[in-house]
Amino acid sequence: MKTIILKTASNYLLPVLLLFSVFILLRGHYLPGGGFVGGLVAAIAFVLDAFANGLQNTKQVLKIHPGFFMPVGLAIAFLSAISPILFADLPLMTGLWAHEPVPVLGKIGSALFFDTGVYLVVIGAALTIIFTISESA
Amino acid sequence: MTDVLIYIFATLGTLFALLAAIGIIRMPDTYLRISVNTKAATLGVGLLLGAAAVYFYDFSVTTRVQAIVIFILLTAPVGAHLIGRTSYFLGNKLWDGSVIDDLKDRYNKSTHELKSDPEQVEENNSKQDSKTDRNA
Amino acid sequence: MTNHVIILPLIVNLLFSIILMFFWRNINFQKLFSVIGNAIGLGVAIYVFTHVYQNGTQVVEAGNWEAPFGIVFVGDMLAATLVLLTAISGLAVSIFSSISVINARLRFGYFSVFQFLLLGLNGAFLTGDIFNLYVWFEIIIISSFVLISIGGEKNQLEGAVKYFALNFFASMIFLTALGVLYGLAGTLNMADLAGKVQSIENRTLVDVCAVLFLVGFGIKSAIFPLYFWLPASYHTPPSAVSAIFAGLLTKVGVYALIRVFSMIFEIDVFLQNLLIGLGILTIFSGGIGALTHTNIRKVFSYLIICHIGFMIGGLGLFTKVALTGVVFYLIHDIIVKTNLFLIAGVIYRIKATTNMNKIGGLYANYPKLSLLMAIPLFSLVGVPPLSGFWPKLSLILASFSEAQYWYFGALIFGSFITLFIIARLWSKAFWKDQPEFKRERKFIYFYELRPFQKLQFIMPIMLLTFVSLYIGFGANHIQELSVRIAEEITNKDLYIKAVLNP
Amino acid sequence: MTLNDYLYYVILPLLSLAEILVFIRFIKGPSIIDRVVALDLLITIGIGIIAIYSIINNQPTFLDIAMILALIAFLSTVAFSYYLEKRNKND
Amino acid sequence: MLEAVLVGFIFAILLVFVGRWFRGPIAVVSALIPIGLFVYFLWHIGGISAGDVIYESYRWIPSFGVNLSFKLDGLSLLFSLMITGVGSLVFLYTAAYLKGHKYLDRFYGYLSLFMAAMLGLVLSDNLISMFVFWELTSISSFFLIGFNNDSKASRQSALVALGITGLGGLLLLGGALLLGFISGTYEISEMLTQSDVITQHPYYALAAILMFGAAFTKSAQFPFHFWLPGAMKAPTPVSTYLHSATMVKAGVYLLFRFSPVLGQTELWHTTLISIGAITMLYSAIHIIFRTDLKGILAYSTISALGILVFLIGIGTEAALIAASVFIVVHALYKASLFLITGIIDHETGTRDITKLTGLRKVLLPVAIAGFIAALISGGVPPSIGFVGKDLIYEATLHSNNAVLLTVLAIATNALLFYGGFVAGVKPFMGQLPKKFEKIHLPSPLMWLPPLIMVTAGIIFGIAPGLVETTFAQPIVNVMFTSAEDVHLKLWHGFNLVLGLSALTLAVGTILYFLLKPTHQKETFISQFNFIAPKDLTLKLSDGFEWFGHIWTGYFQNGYLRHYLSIVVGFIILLLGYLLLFDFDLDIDYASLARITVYEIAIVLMMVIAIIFTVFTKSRLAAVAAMGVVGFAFSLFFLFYSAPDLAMTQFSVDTLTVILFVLVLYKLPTYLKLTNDKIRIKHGILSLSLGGLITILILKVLNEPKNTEITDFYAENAYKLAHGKNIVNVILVDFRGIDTMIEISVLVVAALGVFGLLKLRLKTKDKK
Amino acid sequence: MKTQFLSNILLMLIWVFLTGSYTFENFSFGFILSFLILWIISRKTDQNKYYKILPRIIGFFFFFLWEMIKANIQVAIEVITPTHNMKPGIVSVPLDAKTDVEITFLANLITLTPGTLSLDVSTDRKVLYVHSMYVHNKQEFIDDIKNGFEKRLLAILR
Amino acid sequence: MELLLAIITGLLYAAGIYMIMRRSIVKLILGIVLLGNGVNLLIFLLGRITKGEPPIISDSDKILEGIFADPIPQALILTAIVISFGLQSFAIILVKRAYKVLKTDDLDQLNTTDEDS
Ligand code: NA
Ligand code: NA
Repeated sequence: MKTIILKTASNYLLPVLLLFSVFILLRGHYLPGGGFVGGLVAAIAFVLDAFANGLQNTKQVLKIHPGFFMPVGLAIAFLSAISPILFADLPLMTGLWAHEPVPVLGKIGSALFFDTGVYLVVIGAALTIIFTISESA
Repeated sequence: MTDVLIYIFATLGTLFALLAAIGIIRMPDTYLRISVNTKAATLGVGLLLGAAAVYFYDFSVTTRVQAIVIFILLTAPVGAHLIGRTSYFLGNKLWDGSVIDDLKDRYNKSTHELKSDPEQVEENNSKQDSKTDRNA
Repeated sequence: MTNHVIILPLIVNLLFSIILMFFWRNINFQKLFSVIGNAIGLGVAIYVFTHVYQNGTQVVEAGNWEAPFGIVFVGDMLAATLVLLTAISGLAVSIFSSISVINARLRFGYFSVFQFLLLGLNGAFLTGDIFNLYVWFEIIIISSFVLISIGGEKNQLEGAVKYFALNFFASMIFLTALGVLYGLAGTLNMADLAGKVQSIENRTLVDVCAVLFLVGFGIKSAIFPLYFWLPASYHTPPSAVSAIFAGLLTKVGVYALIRVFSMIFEIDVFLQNLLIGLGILTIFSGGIGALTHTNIRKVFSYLIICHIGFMIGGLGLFTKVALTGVVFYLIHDIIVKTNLFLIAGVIYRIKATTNMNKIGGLYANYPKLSLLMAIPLFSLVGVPPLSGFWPKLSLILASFSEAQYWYFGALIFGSFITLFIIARLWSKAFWKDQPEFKRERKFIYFYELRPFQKLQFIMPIMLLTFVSLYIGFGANHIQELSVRIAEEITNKDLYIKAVLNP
Repeated sequence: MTLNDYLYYVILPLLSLAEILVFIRFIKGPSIIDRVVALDLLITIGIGIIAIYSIINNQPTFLDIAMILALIAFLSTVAFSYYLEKRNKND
Repeated sequence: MLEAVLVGFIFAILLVFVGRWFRGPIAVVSALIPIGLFVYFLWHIGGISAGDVIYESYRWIPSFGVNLSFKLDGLSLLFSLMITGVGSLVFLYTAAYLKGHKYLDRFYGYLSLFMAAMLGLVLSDNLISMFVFWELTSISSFFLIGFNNDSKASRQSALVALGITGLGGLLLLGGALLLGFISGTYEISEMLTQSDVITQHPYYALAAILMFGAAFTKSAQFPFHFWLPGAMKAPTPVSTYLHSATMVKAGVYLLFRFSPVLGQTELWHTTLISIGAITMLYSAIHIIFRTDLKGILAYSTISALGILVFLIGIGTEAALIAASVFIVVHALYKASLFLITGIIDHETGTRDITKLTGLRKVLLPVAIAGFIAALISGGVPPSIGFVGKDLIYEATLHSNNAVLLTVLAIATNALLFYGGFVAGVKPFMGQLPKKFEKIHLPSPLMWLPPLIMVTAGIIFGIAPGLVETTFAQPIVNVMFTSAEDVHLKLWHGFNLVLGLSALTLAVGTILYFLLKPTHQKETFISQFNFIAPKDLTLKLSDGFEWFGHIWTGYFQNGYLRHYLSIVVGFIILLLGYLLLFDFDLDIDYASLARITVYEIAIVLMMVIAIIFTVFTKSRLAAVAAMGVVGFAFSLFFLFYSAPDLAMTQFSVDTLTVILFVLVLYKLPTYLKLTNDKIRIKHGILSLSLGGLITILILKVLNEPKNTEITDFYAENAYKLAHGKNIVNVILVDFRGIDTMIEISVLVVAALGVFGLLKLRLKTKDKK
Repeated sequence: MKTQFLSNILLMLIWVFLTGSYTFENFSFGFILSFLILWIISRKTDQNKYYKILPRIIGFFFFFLWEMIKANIQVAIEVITPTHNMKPGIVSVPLDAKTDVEITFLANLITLTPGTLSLDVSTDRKVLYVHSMYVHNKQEFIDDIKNGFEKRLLAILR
Repeated sequence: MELLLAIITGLLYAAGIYMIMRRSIVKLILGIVLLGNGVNLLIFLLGRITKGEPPIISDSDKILEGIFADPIPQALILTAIVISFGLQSFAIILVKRAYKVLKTDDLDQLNTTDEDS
């Protein structure tokens, strides 16, 4: 859509929404949120940008094909799921927790990595779906 | 003291929300409906959120409320603008009582370019009929 | 030392699906790694099978949460066997895919999705949690949606729409059943459910729940009157895809029915009559469907339905003998049905059509290949001592011992019609002279392939045929295995004990 | 009447009434634009309802949902506009 | 014995790989296998007639109780000798008959496969392994009948034959399993000891009927006989071997074998006698109307099989002796006649009996063989045929219904006499037509085998003691625990039996001279085809196929909504039955009906939005209404303590709306509407299901709920899993696997979308 | 550079507000996170001046609040009273605002004020089309906007 | 409220099924979405609903006590929502593609694969 109002607004909304999405991701373990909603918000941010600036622009912003987020995210989730087997001889998916709480994030553990994987996969999948449709529309 | 503030915020907010609701029911054309709802609702919701901020009286809640209000202030007018211009493309007529329509014939119907003065407009637009949602 | 063995197949599948995604566009790499992945998968599956065979039911508590609080994976003999069969079919189809599926399709993640499909199957077999089973089912159906529709032209898409609509509906029914079950019992662990469902007083609601599961899984396993999606779609995708569908997709439904009706619900008179009645109608409907079609793949599709009826009826009988037959039939059917669709694929490659009225002379032109194909065809029929024969013994015996004459009649009917249909197929496609033949342009015929490519077509068929022959001639091993599985199915305390008191 | 009662028995019903009114516009249309506008307003007032609800239940967490609503409700409007404009242009 | 059975299989399998070598003249070497086996079985005659029974058993599938157990007793020895003996001659004959045929190797492969299966069948003492071999004979017969597979008629006949015998096989399977179920063993010799248990068991009748079904189909008894004339499409060696001498006798063998187990009951006698009688007479009469030599032989074979069944049905010792001798008699003359027919066909190119005359002038040794065969067939002394016929009359005369049965037997025998002479004598008599003058005698490989067989027939006739000691006595020993000694003689002196024999010869001779095979007769009888079992069966099968089309067409009619309505209807049926059958909705409505104003608003919005979605004619409005539904859902989730759900529902809904919007404008508006009738039907269906779901929910809500797991999570989410949002802790920890797979689902969906939209196949080359 | 730095700080603050945790670590984390996001989405944007604007912003805020309340009452009366006394119409308002940001801010503020709605900006950015409920006099209406919102806004943004 | 929600759930099932049985592919998709919502609501209801007590442990506590909503159905529905989203997006695209290739949105025209060929 050729409207500078939307375009300008979206330039500000994009970083804000992305920031918000990370916020939602990180707090998920303690308050409503988590990787899935976070990922959706991030995806929506890019979709908004695509509406305003055109798909090509958004793709340039992303630098890599959104589809690439999927294997990366999946790999992260997969690794955090099997790391207990590899490193601790514990069953699949067992939570591994750092002893000392980390600033900002609180107590850090494999669950967070797992959720990050979810976050990336959701971004990748949602964007792949929507971008593909827009391109072929 | 805080309770009084909450009463006031909540009541005013609700009244503005109701105002927006009545407005969207009563206003005679699409543009007026958009116009009414954008502000009354924004103000109303802002006040209601304010009530929550006062109630919880907690910094993190207050900042969150601020964030929400800023989001709404940012997105509501942009949305109104978008849907308003789209309404014009679709050919939704202005209310009969409207006094002026400077936009008339200034959109190029195929490219959606918008001219700033009437001379630039190509004449072929005039023959195109207005369109409503054909699905309706 | 924690024992992770039974989840290894899942790890291998997921690992390779991720690897294959990373090498998105490199087709040769994908072909190679898909085959390697499936070969490793087979190795792992054999390991899992022998491990369970020697050490009994294995349990892994994911997240180290004691059952019933987390998700458990349970490798009993049934699961381990099905994992093994999945790996065998998976390897065969993967080799077959690498030659028969055109590169354009492979370029869009075919192999990765294929791995996801296998992942879903293995997960469904191994999980001990009913909601988790739903999730595995979903990865199976989404993968199957993708495989059935990708690169779709006209009839493939038509088929895909119906396949989608009905399978989606099945998922919804499954979820509904899950909701009811959770609402009644408050738990999702199957072993835990076994006890808790028993103590529910309102048996009507338990029956309703059972019926919902029956419908949900029934659609997926294509029983009457829920099978319509199958003949509408199975003949439309590439043969490699139909092959894995035919071999495993409906069977996972049967597996789920077995699991649910052995662990969670007791088969009461109502359910028994229902299951047997549906089994009979399924046999009948599938049989006459096959009789009235001439497209080979379609005939095979209806035969899938027909033979599902055998298993459903046997499940309804729910005696140890009947279940032995069901399990044996399941083992046989997975291998043979996969093989049949691969064969249909080769026939298509030879003749550019699978309509048996339009082809002929296969036996004259490809005698050895024809004989190779004859083995699975007649295994399907159950010509003794080939694999399809043995399970019928148990099923028929069980029908006598339970005095289910209609089911006995249906077994005879189903076997007979299968015999007739396969004989007719043989007569038309293999014996008859080739009717006038118009060469398709731009179609690479089988004889034009390089020897190695031909081998890639034939190898998987040989592999599966070899397994079929083993099932037939080594029936004793399979029978003993089936007996052991039937034992485990009917004596659910073993399972419950393994899961809840490790 | 306590604050909670006031919010519960006066404010929430009024906001609900507002929602109903907006919904009537949604049903009436007539143009799709009116429906989109109504949907947007429904959600906006919904944010207000959430704010009041979080006070009543003393659950600040609920405001997070208000935040999500505020952020992405807008996108539906954008999408509809995009669609309507594009369709109109292509004809 | 296992080796004896296996050798044929092994040879058949070898031929698949080294078949090339066996297409030339060397093929005749194959005959060494049956000859060797024949010698092997001859070797055992001594022991067996002395009363030995050789038994071998190998565990095969012990878990089923299936063993490869073999028993060589009088009965199996007789059949084994027949199988290998006739087999040897047929193998030799084939080498000449199909000389130079490009698939000669395959033919030998099938033949050996058949021979091995047949041997296995008669030697098996385990009923299941016997069934295995039984089926293999059907399959090899299928391949042999369809050997000339470029001919449509051949393929058709093969299919019909397999259909009938296959069905019989399945009945045998049922019978076998039922007998095993009753007796607890599949070993036939063990079943023998439980004859009483079996015959008095409530399942006896079913078991017997199943066994009858198997025997009657295999041995071409009326009304299943029609596959056999069709099977004559096979090359002549096949007709000789399978369809006259051996395979068709498998049914008879089965009845023989099981008469000590199942016999001696009213059901047994009545069924076998009546079916046997009908068959023997019905097909004997048919002989008159045939002009194709093979057709004549086929019907006379059926008739002979009828006689055998009939005799077994009578079941006296005399009858069984008669049957066992008649088996040999029949094998000798019928196999010879088939081979002779093959020679005639091979040399003249026709089998039309009306065109064949005077061939003795060019095929003298064949004519001699034919003549002797006719004598044996007609029961003319001193052939063994005479002995056989005497024994038959002996048996009928001492049965319950002596007069009737004897009359039937005489009529049949007279007609068989006629048939034998028409086939064995008529082609050689009279004038030799010009076109046949150039015919030469074929290789001795072809005319020696029939000559050998008929010679044997004469030798046995002259010295019936040979028959007596080698198998008649041993068979009787098998059948009866306290058997009397058997004494076979060519000459019994002047008695009633001799008179009946003479009568038979006389009538037969008169028939031969009176009735000439003509095409008119054949045309005449074909008028009645429509009531013949064959046509009736084919009509039935056509009717079934028609019904199949109707059935399949109804259920699989291509309309998705039809499929869905059946599925939904099915669910309604089941749920309705369960939920409404005992209609007690004792639901605590009061506790379920508490409601507040704002909830009413949401509910109202939801309901109207749902209805609006369904009925609006604008797709965009429908999508927007779904947006409303989604929003109402979010609010609802929020009110009911599910903030995570509210967030997710709302985000997902927004994305879904975007997706819809992006896709919709490429799609057309709703135009086509189903008619009102269908809409109302679907409306009722959907509302019924919806109603049932509502009832179900209310009923479940009335039940108590177990909160063990929930309590565990509430207790341990923070302590053990270090999270405070329990929903999230469940998602990433307690039930993290679910989430892992759930994101995989998303990935696959995205891959699918990508592929679906980006992949465009250009060529036809797509599979 | 400057713009980006400012945006970065701004985002960091938003982060801190969002999380509600005012520790050094959280500031640093917010900074790094914002830096990353800005880096990821970096695109050539117009440079803006972010300093010396605070006082003007505050002034502007109160001005806007006043306008808003005034107009809301007007609209409220219009909505609630049974008759329609309004004279709506679409007016083209010539723009002094030039940059994207200026135009966007102006348009949004106009929209947020009750009774008026920015419909669109001409493609050449010379004119803003505004729908208003009360167009008693076109020129007066234009002047109100130009002297009120636009002037004050540009003072802040330039 | 449960009573009303049970009725709404039934209505969602009915509406979803009715829509899936229409001829237009677009309605098929709408039906799928409605049905999905109905199922989620069913699970939610059957897990028993609790007002205003989300299953979140408060800052000061270590365990969740008293009345609280059952988190399990919520987690299940969340998973189901995500999966449905995947399936629905795929379905939407499938429909689009089917329309493009088959040149019809009429499901009644999609019946050739059930003919013998
Ligand atoms: Na999640
Ligand atoms: Na864990």
